[in-house]
Amino acid sequence: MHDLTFAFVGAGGDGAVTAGDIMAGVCASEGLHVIKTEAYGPQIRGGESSATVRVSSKPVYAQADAVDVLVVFSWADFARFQNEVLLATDAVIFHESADAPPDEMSSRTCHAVPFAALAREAGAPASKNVIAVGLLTARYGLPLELTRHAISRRFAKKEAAVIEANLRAFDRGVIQEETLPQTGKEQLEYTSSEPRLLMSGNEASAFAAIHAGCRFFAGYPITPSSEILHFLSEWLPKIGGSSLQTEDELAAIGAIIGASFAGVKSMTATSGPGLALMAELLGLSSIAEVPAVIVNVQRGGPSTGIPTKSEQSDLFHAVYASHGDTPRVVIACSDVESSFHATVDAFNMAEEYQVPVIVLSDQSIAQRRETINASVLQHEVRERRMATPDDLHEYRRYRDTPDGVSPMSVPGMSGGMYQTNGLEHDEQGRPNASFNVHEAMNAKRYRKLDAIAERYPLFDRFGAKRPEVGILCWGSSIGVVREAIAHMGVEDRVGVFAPIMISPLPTHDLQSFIDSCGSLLVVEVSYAAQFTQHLRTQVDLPRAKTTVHSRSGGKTLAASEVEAELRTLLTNVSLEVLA
Amino acid sequence: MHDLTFAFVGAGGDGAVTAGDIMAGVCASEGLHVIKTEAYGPQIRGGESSATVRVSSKPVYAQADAVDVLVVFSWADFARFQNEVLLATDAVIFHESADAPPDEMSSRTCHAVPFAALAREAGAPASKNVIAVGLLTARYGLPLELTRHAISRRFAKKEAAVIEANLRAFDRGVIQEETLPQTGKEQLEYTSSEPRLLMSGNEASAFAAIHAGCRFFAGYPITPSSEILHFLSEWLPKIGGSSLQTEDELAAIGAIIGASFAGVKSMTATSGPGLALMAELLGLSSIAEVPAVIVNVQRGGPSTGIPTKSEQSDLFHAVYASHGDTPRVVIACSDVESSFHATVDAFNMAEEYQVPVIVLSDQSIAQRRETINASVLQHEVRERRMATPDDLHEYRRYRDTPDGVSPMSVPGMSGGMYQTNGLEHDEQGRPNASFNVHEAMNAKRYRKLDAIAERYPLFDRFGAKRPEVGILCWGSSIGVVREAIAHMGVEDRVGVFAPIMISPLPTHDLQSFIDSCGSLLVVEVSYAAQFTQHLRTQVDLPRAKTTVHSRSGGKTLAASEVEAELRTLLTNVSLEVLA
Amino acid sequence: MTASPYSPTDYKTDLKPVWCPGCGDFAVLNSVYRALSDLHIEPHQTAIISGIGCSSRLPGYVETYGFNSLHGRALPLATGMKLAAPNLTVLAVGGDGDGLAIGGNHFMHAARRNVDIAYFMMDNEIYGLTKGQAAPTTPSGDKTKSTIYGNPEVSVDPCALAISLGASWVGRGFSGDVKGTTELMKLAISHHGFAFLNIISPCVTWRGDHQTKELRAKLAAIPADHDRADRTAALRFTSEPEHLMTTGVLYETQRPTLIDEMMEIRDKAIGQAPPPGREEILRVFAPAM
Amino acid sequence: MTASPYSPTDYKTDLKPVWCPGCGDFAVLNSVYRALSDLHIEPHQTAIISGIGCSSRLPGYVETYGFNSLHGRALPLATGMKLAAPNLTVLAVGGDGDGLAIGGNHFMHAARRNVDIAYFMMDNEIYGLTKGQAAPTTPSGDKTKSTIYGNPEVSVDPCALAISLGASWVGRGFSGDVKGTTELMKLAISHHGFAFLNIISPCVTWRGDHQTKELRAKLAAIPADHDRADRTAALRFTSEPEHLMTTGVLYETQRPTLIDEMMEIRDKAIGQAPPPGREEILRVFAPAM
Ligand SMILES: Cc1ncc(C[n+]2csc(CCOP(=O)(O)OP(=O)(O)O)c2C)c(N)n1
Ligand SMILES: Cc1ncc(C[n+]2csc(CCOP(=O)(O)OP(=O)(O)O)c2C)c(N)n1
Ligand code: SF4
Ligand code: SF4
Ligand SMILES: [Mg+2]
Ligand SMILES: [Mg+2]
Repeated sequence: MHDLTFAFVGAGGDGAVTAGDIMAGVCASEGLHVIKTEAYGPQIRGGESSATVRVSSKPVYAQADAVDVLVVFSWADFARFQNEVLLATDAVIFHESADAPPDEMSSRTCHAVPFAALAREAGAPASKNVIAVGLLTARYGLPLELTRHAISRRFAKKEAAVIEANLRAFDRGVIQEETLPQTGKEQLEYTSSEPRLLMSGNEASAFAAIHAGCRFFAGYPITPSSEILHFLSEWLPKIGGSSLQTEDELAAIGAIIGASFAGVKSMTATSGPGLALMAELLGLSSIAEVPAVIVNVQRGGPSTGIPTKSEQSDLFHAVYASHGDTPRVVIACSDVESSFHATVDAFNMAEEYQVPVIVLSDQSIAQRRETINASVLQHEVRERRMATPDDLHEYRRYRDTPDGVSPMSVPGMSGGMYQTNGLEHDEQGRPNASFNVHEAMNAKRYRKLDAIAERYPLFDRFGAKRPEVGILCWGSSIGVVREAIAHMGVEDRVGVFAPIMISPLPTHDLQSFIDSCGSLLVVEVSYAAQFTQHLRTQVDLPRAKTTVHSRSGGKTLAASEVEAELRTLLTNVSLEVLA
Repeated sequence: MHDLTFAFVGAGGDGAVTAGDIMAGVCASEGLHVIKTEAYGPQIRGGESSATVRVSSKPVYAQADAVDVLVVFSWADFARFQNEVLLATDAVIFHESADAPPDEMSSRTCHAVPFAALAREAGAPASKNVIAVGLLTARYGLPLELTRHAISRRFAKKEAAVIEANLRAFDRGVIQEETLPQTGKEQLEYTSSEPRLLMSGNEASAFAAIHAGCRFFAGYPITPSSEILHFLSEWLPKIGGSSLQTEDELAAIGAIIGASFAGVKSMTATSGPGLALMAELLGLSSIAEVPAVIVNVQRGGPSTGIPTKSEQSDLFHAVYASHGDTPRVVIACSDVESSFHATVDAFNMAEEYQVPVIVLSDQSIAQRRETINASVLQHEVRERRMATPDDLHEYRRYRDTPDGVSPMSVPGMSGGMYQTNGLEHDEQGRPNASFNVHEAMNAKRYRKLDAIAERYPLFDRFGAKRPEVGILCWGSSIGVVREAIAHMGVEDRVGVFAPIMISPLPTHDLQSFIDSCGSLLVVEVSYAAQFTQHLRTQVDLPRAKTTVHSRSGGKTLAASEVEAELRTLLTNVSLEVLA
Repeated sequence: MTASPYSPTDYKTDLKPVWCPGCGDFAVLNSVYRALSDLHIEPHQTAIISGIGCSSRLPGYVETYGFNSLHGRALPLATGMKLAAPNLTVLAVGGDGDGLAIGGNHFMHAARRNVDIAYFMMDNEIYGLTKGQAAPTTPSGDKTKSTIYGNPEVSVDPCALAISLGASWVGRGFSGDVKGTTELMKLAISHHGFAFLNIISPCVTWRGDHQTKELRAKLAAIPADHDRADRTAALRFTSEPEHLMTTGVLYETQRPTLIDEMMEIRDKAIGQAPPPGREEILRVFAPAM
Repeated sequence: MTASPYSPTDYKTDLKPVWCPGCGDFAVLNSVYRALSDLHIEPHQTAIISGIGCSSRLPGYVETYGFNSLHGRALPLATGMKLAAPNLTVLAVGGDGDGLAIGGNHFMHAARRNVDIAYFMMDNEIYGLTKGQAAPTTPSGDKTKSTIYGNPEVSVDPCALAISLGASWVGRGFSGDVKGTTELMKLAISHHGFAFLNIISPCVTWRGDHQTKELRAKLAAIPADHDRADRTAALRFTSEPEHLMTTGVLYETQRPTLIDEMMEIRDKAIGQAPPPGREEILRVFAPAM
């Protein structure tokens, strides 16, 4: 086996999530590719939980549709994760022997393991999960010593006795494995290599901010974006920056506009409800041309919706919210690595073009942990176009220029003083209500988007050159689509175009891709098909040859959903060919 | 002459606006059709001002492009209104003789009138404007007695001496008229009929709310919508309702959601910046399915923009704002009368379908005063679908129904208790994070929009049946387009389709109109062409045969702009025909 | 006291609380059940509105009309509800972050307007639902997820704030003391005007059990001889360090409520005259002739 | 006092104020020019941030860095600016509606955090720019465009509120008294922490000339022997009817400011150690082995 997905499911206190952490850590330091996700029940804490760890010797782009190896501490809890934990047909199950499998499991390979009893024996009654880790480590050929070490590190803060007990539990699990029937194909085949980092999308965005030179962060906690606030409030003070937890999201974006006006690269992070509250100040950043970066981690909507689950339904608000004609940039993240690059690009665009930039991430990539190599966390950093002494001579803050960007002065620059506002204004920034100035300034502000579209026509394009079926998708759906195509082995018949720039869209490349495809499939996780509708505003998407796979969030997009659509479309194509 | 536009321009204290009021009132009570607008300089108060009064014996749909009769108390101030007060080529000008006309007026018919001196003579030095009214009343054949009466009414609150002086001033103006050269074509030809009411769009919306049964209003002042707050805070208490000026717009929409939840028809009114702040609570109204009516009077944007001038650029925010998939209805007003009907329809839809409804008006129609007959201010009023005793038996607040509407209980109904929220929820309203429920509830909520689109496929359609050129426009642009077509006399070659329902759009009729047109012209007042882009999400608008006339607000859309586009398009058509 | 037509359990919904085992909010919920029962409150004549947070889940567990609205927005909704249906018993509940951070402005204006509702703030000195960031009530210096170097800000005493903002009834309770809290809730609900009850309700998950112990230590009942009408004295019991956890009724006064004002305005508007009809209203638009 | 490098007129921009003839804000603007000049303030080291309103137009008329932002949002912008550039002199200005209605929550938290800025509230007891609706400061009973039956709400005293919310310097001035207001502005700007100055600035257009007269009548300078450190005494000068228009410095205290806290946090975070490089930060993500 080159690609295995483990899952642990249990009640609060069973330590399912810890087990997942340990396995993920071990595999990452073996140089394997790992994607780890967690799921919780409605209870705020201490309720049922599950951890899913995909491990592979080759790069992986999404969590797997199904689980190959399942550890169940309690079947009742397993039942609560029907949408999160789906079993592969040949899945192997290790369950608490005290808890007999339900009938629907009768056809499956179930190994009863007395996790509780063994843990008690080992003198670590709370460590059923460590027993399980030992068992799986042995059975799937993961390095025993390394894992033992990981366990002692894990409990390092506890007293020696606790560590001892857990190591005994681990060894007990290893021994237990031998007592279980072999099926032969258990070993995970890989050659260990350089350890990889384990990072979440939120952490990648936060690290990207530091990389890009962000030295001020203001934010208000909100799931699933709070990790960005946590990370930056720890690290910014260490590098001469600062972070402020504001009273609400209005204050958060207000504070970064103020800080950015003062010349410091600034960012805020939020999720849908917070982004909704920022609509008016987004417009201020746009008209006053003050750089601002807003990371928005999408969750299930509308309204409070489903805070802990993923959806791609903040696109409309990100692209179209705020009254008036309000230019802004929207860029998407599709996985952990791209969360880093998109965030640095966001700063580059915001600073160079003096526009607000919204980075759209979503819960599924923001909170999953993925392996990544430090070496890929590199990206060019660009700076604000500051006013030169020449510019400052009879300085006009909003001087109309070919690309719409006016050199900017910041407090502290003598001779750079200007008074700005959210009113329509002339080149000096003076309030002006005449049509001519308004039209000229709208043109100036929108011209910056043309320049950005030129410089940043960002998109992912892979698969067939002249696709029988062309897939259009964005964000976290891209990885799933990639997995689906690979799984079906139709790289030569199916092509994918996924804009990274959501607004302005890479219209030209997008249209030629569309025109080059036999038929089209749009894949997105939004009931209202926001991505599809947005595309239509900019390109012609022939309704006759387009299929739209759009549905609500609340469960992860599965490769199988895409495969099903592709099978139909590809057979239709074949049929046409025959006809 | 059947159609004349008068304008008065002066400094603060010259009484230009009062003169306009008096003339508009007299003409309205003569049963003429009147549209009156005002414009002010940047100064908060006491600065230059202008009043424009269009008077016609036939219905009029917009203010005229140009002024036929101009009264200038000060040329300096006139210069400040270049965008607002455009002169017809054959315009007749009456100016303060103490203030000589600038050179560019040399070619025009200018009558010097010693307004100031005459006013002093009459013993009413502050009443230059009344002199002017007397002069115009005499010259253009308006009823002298009626106007005298109007003037005494106007100053009724002042002491007798003041009234006397102003009547003297009026008579002095009448006499002065005889001293001025005649040109023959001055008389306004009309036969007087029933007096008409004079109403602004804001007043029409406020009155509509009362008509529709609204008994609670909450709002925060903002130009150009505050008149709605003023009117309802005066009248609601008289009819057993109440009005609350809140601390901000978040509280305003929050309060109406609360009041509506309690069973009372409720409304708020605002302009762009306030609508921007309401984005999050809009989503709450949508997911909790609590009826809410939000009147948004558009002004120049983005951000604070140009608060006193009109634009059609809040469409994006109204239709697409708020995170997640958030169904809402957006309906447009195109003039004063339609402000009444759209607002009543908004209540009908909000109440029957339990959705938030945004009424999009704009400054140009909300603040202009138009003549209207009381008889047209009638509109069917529909009620909320309340829970019946049957429904209350094992009541499910969000029962899934064919049209998506679930009978609603309100506090006070015993057995109707339910606990709702902004989280995704099941039929009972219980928080639920599962995909199946989320998908079903999204479908239920969006199904209501299908039902609404069925029941309210509202649009204006006029002009040619099979148009050589088809015009697509909305809101305040409709009247201007109508005037342009009439002025060119091309009703048989040009057809117009103007959706009143902006979202959901009357897609079917819209598409067949588009398909039936030789070429298409979109007319809108938005730099980013928001209406055009929005149309593209729902219908196919062939780029090849479509011309988009979209520009910033800040000056009123002129019929001449539309006529210029039409001339080009119609000749192209003719050429094609020849070719 | 005559027997109530409703027992506390009659107010229970069949929804299981999502709260962590040991959360102080369970006890608050019990006090709500008892207070409603003791006051013979008609479930269908009652509405409970909350914002967002662990504590704001409470309305889902009470069989009255309920609305778990948006973060910080409970009070605007409650105000609109009360104005629309003055006979309704309207309760607002929520967390310290909900009411003092994002909802602070509504708190200020609801208190000033003396809206006739009771507002229970479940104060755990932390953001619970979002997993442990500092709230305006978090003591200075405390380490939280968002203040790992210690909370730099001075913490707010919700009662001091409420008194300053003009609340006409202000009290403090401790969730652990169900009986005492119940009595305070009954007084708050019965008060004519804006009644603010700060309920110390420990968060075992993000503040740890030690919080409960520490709080208990600080708790002290307000002296029997305290004059509730004395604003300055009341403020002393909220501002001086040793009094920070004084429970009981701290302040009480009577002044016109928002509903009183609404009635007075209607009276000024038409008094006993019949409401104007369509024609009368339209007359406003007839050109003044 | 050494001669200032800048005369008051050096701070004038060439933009003509939009204010009505006779508006109190003209005098406030003059006081700003004088205060900046007297304090030798470097124009390019200064930023003035406002919200929206007649009064909020002020930054456009002062030759420093200026930002006429959004209604109610001056303080968040000012806070971010100060944190980003601690050496900047940051002033926030605006109206009573801007700061107390829509901006109330930011006022509360900026005061609590003791942000190192001076905040001048130009208080005309009305919404001027929107043509005369009631503000939180409008006296009860007054008829305005939005309260034609008389304002039902009790009005807020901005100074009382500021003291309650934790402002470390609170004063009140009258725009008509340019000299006095200038001195108060100088003290406010020089204060280390959040300094709130309420400036009574009549609106001749929507409150009429009578307002100015009435206000003048109520004005009284605070007694010389008033102890600024005495919070209770200060509150008395803002709460008791006869003192509602007491001008002067009402309250002053010293406590750590937001910038002090920021510096302390940086110190706790690394002290004198060199800032961490990329590798050190990335080490956080290395699997714990
Ligand atoms: C507009 C918005 N911002 C942020 C959040 C995230 N959020 C949910 S609850 C909460 C604070 C919870 O603290 P508190 O109000 O004290 O309630 P508790 O959970 O402690 O009972 C936050 C920040 C949200 N739901 N909406
Ligand atoms: C979000 C938003 N809501 C409402 C308005 C309209 N508005 C502009 S200024 C203002 C209040 C003005 O009063 P104040 O702040 O006291 O300033 P003043 O004009 O009296 O100096 C309002 C409500 C706005 N610009 N933005
Ligand atoms: S997190 Fe804290 S407040 Fe929330 S339920 Fe758990 S214990 Fe209660
Ligand atoms: S309206 Fe009032 S506050 Fe505004 S400028 Fe005029 S006088 Fe000053
Ligand atoms: Mg809390
Ligand atoms: Mg004011």
